[in-house]
Amino acid sequence: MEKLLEVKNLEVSFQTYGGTVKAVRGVSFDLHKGETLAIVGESGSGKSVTSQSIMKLIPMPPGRISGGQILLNGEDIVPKTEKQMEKIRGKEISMIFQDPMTSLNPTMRVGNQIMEVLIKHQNMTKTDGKNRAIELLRLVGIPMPEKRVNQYPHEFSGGMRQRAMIAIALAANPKLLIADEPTTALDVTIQAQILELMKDLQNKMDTSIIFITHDLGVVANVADRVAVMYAGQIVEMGTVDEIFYDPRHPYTWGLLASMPSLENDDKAELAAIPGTPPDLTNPPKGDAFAARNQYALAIDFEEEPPMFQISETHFAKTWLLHPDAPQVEPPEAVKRRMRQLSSTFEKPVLVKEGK
Amino acid sequence: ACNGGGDNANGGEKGGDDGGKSDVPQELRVNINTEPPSLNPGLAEDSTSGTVLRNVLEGLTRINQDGKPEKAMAEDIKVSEDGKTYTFTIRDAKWSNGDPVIAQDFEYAWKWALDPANNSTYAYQLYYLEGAEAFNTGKGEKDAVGVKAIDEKTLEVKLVNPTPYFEELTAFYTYLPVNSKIAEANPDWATDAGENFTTNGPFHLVEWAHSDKIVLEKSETYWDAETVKLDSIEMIMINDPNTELSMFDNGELDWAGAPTGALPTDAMQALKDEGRLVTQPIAGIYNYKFNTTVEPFNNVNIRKAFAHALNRQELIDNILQGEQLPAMAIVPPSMFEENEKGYFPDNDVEKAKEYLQKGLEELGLKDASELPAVTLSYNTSEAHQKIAQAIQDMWKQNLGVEVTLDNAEWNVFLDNVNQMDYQVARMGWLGDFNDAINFLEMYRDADGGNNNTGWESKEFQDLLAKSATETDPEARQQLLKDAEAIFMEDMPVAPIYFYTNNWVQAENLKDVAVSGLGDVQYKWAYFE
Amino acid sequence: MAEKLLEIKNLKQHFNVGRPNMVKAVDGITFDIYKGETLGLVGESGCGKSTTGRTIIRLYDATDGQVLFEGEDVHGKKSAKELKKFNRKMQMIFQDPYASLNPRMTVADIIAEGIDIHGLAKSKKERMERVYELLETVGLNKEHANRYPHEFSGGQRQRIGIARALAVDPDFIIADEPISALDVSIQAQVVNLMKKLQREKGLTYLFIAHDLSMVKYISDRIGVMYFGKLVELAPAEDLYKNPMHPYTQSLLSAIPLPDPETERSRRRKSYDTAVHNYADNDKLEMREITPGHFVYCSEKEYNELKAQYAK
Amino acid sequence: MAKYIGKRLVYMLLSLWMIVTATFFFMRIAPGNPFASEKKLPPEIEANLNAHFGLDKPWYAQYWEYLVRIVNWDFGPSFKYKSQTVNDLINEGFPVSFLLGMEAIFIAVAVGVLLGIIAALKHNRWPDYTAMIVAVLGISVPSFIMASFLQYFLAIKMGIFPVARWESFMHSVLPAVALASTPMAFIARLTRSSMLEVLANDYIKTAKSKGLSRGVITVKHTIRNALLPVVTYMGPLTAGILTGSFVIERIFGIPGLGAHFVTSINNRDYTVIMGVTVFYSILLLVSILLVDIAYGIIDPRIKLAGGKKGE
Amino acid sequence: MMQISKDKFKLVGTQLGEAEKISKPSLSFWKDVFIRFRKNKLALFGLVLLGLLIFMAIFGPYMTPYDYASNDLSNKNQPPSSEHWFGTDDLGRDVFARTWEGARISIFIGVAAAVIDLIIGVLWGGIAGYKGGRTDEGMMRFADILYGVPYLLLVILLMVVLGQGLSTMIIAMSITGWINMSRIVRGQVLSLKNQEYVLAAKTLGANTSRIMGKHLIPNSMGPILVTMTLTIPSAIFTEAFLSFIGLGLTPPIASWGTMANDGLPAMRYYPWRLFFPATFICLTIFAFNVVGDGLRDALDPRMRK
Ligand SMILES: Nc1ncnc2c1ncn2[C@@H]1O[C@H](COP(=O)(O)OP(=O)(O)OP(=O)(O)O)[C@@H](O)[C@H]1O
Ligand SMILES: Nc1ncnc2c1ncn2[C@@H]1O[C@H](COP(=O)(O)OP(=O)(O)OP(=O)(O)O)[C@@H](O)[C@H]1O
Ligand SMILES: [Mg+2]
Ligand SMILES: [Mg+2]
Repeated sequence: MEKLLEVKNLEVSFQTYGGTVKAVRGVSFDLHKGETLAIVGESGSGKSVTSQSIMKLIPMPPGRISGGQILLNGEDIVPKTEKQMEKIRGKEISMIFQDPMTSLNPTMRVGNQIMEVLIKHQNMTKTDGKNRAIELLRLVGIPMPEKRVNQYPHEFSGGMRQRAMIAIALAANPKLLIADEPTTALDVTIQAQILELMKDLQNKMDTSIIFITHDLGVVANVADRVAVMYAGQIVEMGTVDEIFYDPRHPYTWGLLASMPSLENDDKAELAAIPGTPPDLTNPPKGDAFAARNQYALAIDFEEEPPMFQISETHFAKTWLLHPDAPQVEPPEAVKRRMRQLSSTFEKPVLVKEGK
Repeated sequence: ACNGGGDNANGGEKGGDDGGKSDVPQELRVNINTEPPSLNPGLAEDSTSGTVLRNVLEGLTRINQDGKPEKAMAEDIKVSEDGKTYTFTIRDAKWSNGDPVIAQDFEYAWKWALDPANNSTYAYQLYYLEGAEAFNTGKGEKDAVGVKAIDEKTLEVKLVNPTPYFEELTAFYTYLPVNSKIAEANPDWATDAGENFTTNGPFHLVEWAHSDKIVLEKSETYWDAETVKLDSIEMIMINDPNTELSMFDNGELDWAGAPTGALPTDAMQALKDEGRLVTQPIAGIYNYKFNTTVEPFNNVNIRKAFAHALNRQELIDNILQGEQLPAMAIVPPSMFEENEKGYFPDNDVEKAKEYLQKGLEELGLKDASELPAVTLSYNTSEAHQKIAQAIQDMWKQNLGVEVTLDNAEWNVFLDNVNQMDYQVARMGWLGDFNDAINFLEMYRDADGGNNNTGWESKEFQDLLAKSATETDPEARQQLLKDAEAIFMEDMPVAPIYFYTNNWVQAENLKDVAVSGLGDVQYKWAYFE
Repeated sequence: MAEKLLEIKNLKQHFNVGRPNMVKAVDGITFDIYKGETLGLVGESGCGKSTTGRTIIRLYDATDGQVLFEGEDVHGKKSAKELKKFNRKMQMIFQDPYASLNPRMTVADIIAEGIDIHGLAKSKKERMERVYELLETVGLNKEHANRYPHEFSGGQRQRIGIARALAVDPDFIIADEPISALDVSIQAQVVNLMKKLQREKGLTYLFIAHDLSMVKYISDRIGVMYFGKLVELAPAEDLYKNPMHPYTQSLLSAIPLPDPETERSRRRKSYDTAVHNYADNDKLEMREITPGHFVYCSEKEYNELKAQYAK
Repeated sequence: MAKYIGKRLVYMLLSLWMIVTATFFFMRIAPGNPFASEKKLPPEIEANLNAHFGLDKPWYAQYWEYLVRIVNWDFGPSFKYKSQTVNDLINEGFPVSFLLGMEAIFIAVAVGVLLGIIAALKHNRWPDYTAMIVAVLGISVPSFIMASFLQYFLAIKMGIFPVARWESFMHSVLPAVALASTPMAFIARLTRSSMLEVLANDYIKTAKSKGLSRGVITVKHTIRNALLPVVTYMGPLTAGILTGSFVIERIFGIPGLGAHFVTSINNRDYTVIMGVTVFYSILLLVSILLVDIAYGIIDPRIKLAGGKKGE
Repeated sequence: MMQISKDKFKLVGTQLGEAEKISKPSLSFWKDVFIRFRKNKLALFGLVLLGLLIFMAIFGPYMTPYDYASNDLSNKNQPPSSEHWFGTDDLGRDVFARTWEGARISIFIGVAAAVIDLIIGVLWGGIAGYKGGRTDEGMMRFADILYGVPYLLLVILLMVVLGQGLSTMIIAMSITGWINMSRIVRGQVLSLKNQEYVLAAKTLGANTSRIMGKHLIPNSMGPILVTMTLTIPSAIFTEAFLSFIGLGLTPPIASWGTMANDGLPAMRYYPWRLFFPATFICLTIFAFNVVGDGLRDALDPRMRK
């Protein structure tokens, strides 16, 4: 499969009153055509910053891409100017934001907000644009689109607004769609509709999707591959099955264990990850997760773990995979879902030295 | 007319410099400060309206360039033995619409002004006529008023007393005629320029843009049109002295300053240094009235102390800067020549202290600090305020008296003064006609309308009464002088200075006549 | 069953009454809450869950109906003193940990607000001691007392909100989506804390959420709301195993599970009010199908359901 | 909408009536009278005058008379300007003040908004600082000083503009600029802060992600939303500016309405006071209403009927 | 692969003490405000400037042998010199002495008017916004009405009732001055009153005054401060205007406004009479503005990063 996007060693920081926030600290991943990559991780782990960097949408200043490359179709977009980016945004890559309530301009008709993209990137006339906007609204499943194009966002329900956002994002047939927590603000029934809609559209148009969320249920539903982020780094990456059935990083374990199971009547205490995420202004020495990690090793507090490869597609960044590390039992809830996957290497292979 | 505070003028548009001699455009641009409240002579009550009226209408007489009344609409004037009956013969003159000017026009105008129904506030200017006051105050008949058109050419006027200055009075704007035919048909004839506004004076009223400007043009129907050289006069209304002077400097006005406008005091020194300032005394006085009914000013010596402790010349040189005359009398020197010196020397601090001492003793006080608190009241105006501050300082330095200033808005001020709710208050007085009685009469009765001091003197009243019936001008003059002496002895008022008019004018502008009363006439004016 | 703490009878809350944009946010719901239990309330966004909670605690004046707390009508006329007493017994935890803490107050002042209002501390020292104690109860420490809310993470903030509610020693707490705005790993912290507090203090909860899996975990019974109406009410297990109302079924089918295989094979059911085919004269009300399991339905549906689940 | 405006109109009439009533009584309590002058009138004449202008009637009769006059839109004669009625005064003065005011408003809004936008777009860089220094200067230099400065430097020294008077467009430039300087500064500050707020909104990011250029984003997405506070400020400002400014009119010799607001009170010219007050109040109330309507047009979320922001 | 000693691979588990810690030290509120304020260079400059101006207002009049009120007519309109640092005015009074005497009055009037506007405006707007409905409607209509009644008439009546003086002046200033503040506060309160933290206080049984005082007003501080800094110049100029039309302070009291008013016509001849008061008005207002902006940011704990 063809590689559409390759992010290499991306580093992004923000200059603030309190010092430099190192929001993304060396993130690398790639994305194939037609593939969905889910990025999970808790609040503040750098998911949005990573994805917005791909469109160069982080505010500069205070933000800065301080290192790395972002190759779109083999071309690095980091050095591109704003003017050049305007041709990429909306056309090559487009984005759906988390909050449908605030991501649409409240004083502009929905139709016009869709047409803007068409007029800009497809050189459509106003009437053509409008017809296409109606078509797009129909495509994303909004009833009576002829009437709805002329309405304002506040006249739409949350789900409809998010659909309108999707219509905007799809308007120019982008090759890459970044969805930054597109369903977090919606309730489950609508969330399910939106997810189905996105998958549908992906099948039709062969778009690649980066899907950001912290809801593992959603990940299981949409993703081909999953990247787990913590404190500005990718700590584990693999196919959905690898992440859900053979997770290796203790943070991934924590995530999986903290979800109650519907099937199960077990009312035992949830396996919460204690504590709070680290302050990225001065990230802790060693493994950023160490302090909250019940499986922390002494070395975690001193040395940043290197990346280990567990299979062709599965990577994890934890000292626990080191040959010298003790064998640990994952939490009960995780153990229950573990299964042997065929592709796994015999032994984890070290791919990159920790710093 | 009264004088509230500083005023100013405005200007026209063109910055015409004079070129040749004869083809100089004869277009005058002056500032008249404000909208004239009324251009109906019967209703006019202020100098702005007067300025316009004097140049568009002509009375029986006109004050000439030497300040003397000369015959105007009247071709001939006969006075009876007892000085109480005047017979005017009207000359052949035309209104601007072609109607002849007739005696009835005067009779109509005067009776109209006196008619209580018309609410003229200046009708009292006509009270010299027999039966006028009675008619005006609703106690008499219209027909009993002593003015009568015997025929179209003859106007007979009967007066209450022999009035030596009556001829001059007939030049005053309340005595101006109106075209009776038009006025009868259109009661609102004077509210706008137009065909109803017929004039018999040197100029026509061609445009009246309210609050903006008035445009006059030379009248071809005027009997003495030959004399009139100006083609037009643009009178603009700008109420800011700085703007007025700036426009003058910019060539947008031909005249800045009095009598129609005002000059900024801060510019006076510079204008004087440049030799551009023109100064002319006028019959008017600026004084501080004492409330003689309250402590400590019920004591004559205290009043005198306050009046003597003023350095008027310093005030004039440094604050007013308009070459005003220090006033140590109440009647302007234009009427009583010897009043240039006055009844006491200016800035006589020694004498002031003596008076103060005496006064304190009479009041049973040890020193000035025991005097009741003294407040000096004046109405809002930059000039009044400066003078008050300077005088406050003088009283403090010379008498050791601490005086508080009380500045009030005009209406409130008048209210306070009229209700005798003050101690010392600023008041100005400008003569309406050239006679000393103008400046004395108001102090006749303690409760008279314009006295406000609470002062009254039997002797003073008697002298004034005698002067009213005295037909010999010399003897009458003496009676009035004696009255003034009595007044000055009691000093219910501290005179400060006699007014002057100050202005700058275009170099080539000639023969604008400013009378001793501060009235301006453009009949003879021209650009050379 | 245990004794009733709260009885809600035909509660109605309509907004903008008499205007064209009138909203029947809560339209006649009836249920009881027992002492010491957790009642979960689920339903899609905008169905009136928060309004129900807020009306119970008297933030809104009910349009109609009754709320009885320990037998006393909450909405009846009350003196200031009685109101205060009531305010101490019933408390609320809010959805948005960012919006529910005054950004200009220190944590100590936020937590002590209830103590100050009700005069529960006799001295400054006692007040602070109480604050420290509460901070410890919710897993924070003394040091945090003088800080501002923005210095805390979402989970910590939510714990501060819980401490504030606990400060007045309430019997009953309404938790309005206390975890929806938190991310997964933090959600568990808060839920664990709430369970712990319930065990220790015998609290009763009304737990509002739209995420069924968490609600099921924490609740003893669950009510499902749809458009201002309560459509199903049942013990948590029972509801999950035997969802009877088609809307509940649709809701359950939409919950994504963290398991790729089930996800790949899941079929979502959609809910269309038309399936009921109600006739005009159908009397719709809550009917008990199996013991403790109520469904909002017509007579006809009742019989059908009854037949289906009678086994 | 029509109903809303109707309701507002009723309120306006009510407000107007109260303004008229208050003004009437304040005017009559204030010391002084319209006929006061240094040379006192004979009492008979004064009585005559009072009778002529109806001032001898009892207060309720006069008050009623004023109300009737206002309803008939005939304010009667001016006490001082005997050749003009109050209606004349307003009819002649207002067009001048209106033109000048519109010019000033145009300058204030155009320059103010522009400065605000530049400052916001170049936040914390030199254009921002420059624009804000200009704004602070505009706030700290009062219009009378500004007017004199402009007059002195641009008219007298450089001769670019005429010194004063109201004749051509060139004549209107200086007074309009002087009049505009303070509101311009206010608007610049307002625009800047609301622009910054709007720029931080998510939908600006959305617009960027569409690949729109900066100019398009500013024009189509930012300004309109940033203008709301400016519009609010415009309400009272418009009424104030359109009815003229005493100081500016005096300095530039402009025959506008503004002078009457001050001189009528100094002259105790009762009919003029009443006339200009009614006129001003109507303008004020109408512009407040227009602002509210404009609000609804700019921001479709605001429902006029409720006046409440959506979400 | 780098060699790491085996004992480093010992399982140690969570170190929670670390995790819950907040790295920034805890500071008292005002100290914290001060630190944030200090970071804002422009605001700091404004504060220093304001300090200087106030210092001069207090001590300036004593730095020269001349008294602000004594005339010396023979020395009128002197340009600045070593004798008279700022020159003299048209009554020969020392402009330096008058400038600082005027500073006292103008700064006092500005600040006093701002404070009164603040109190009335916040209460009025706060109550209107919080109570809403008819109360709100009525209170706001009242403000409209006050706006409509001729201001000068109100001032004249006030002068008649209370007599001239500084306190009357300040009351005259506040008579309509608070309206603007109340509009701003009302708007803020409207948008804040449904915030969850306000609801939380309500469920705890907080009464109206507590909700206003602890929650609504502190959180409206930003716009309130900005409005306040804009009130100061308008108060200074209103004083000048009222003095100009004779409703203000009685001379020889000096204020910057009246000095500028007096100096204005002299601009072409004796520019120092305008220059000094006008410059100090500008500087003061500039200082208040930047300090106000700085304070707004500093008072907001959220700005602490
Ligand atoms: N404009 C900015 N200025 C300063 N810091 C920023 C800025 N934007 C993001 N950050 C910081 O970067 C870090 C990563 O933020 P990011 O928004 O990418 O998190 P996230 O993973 O998307 O979290 P969430 O799930 O809450 O959306 C955070 O610590 C955040 O505080
Ligand atoms: N103060 C109010 N005025 C008018 N309508 C309101 C008000 N509060 C809520 N509503 C409306 O009442 C309905 C129910 O709202 P509510 O907040 O109770 O829903 P919810 O179930 O809590 O939703 P969510 O899951 O989004 O919190 C919604 O349609 C909402 O728009
Ligand atoms: Mg994010
Ligand atoms: Mg809710």
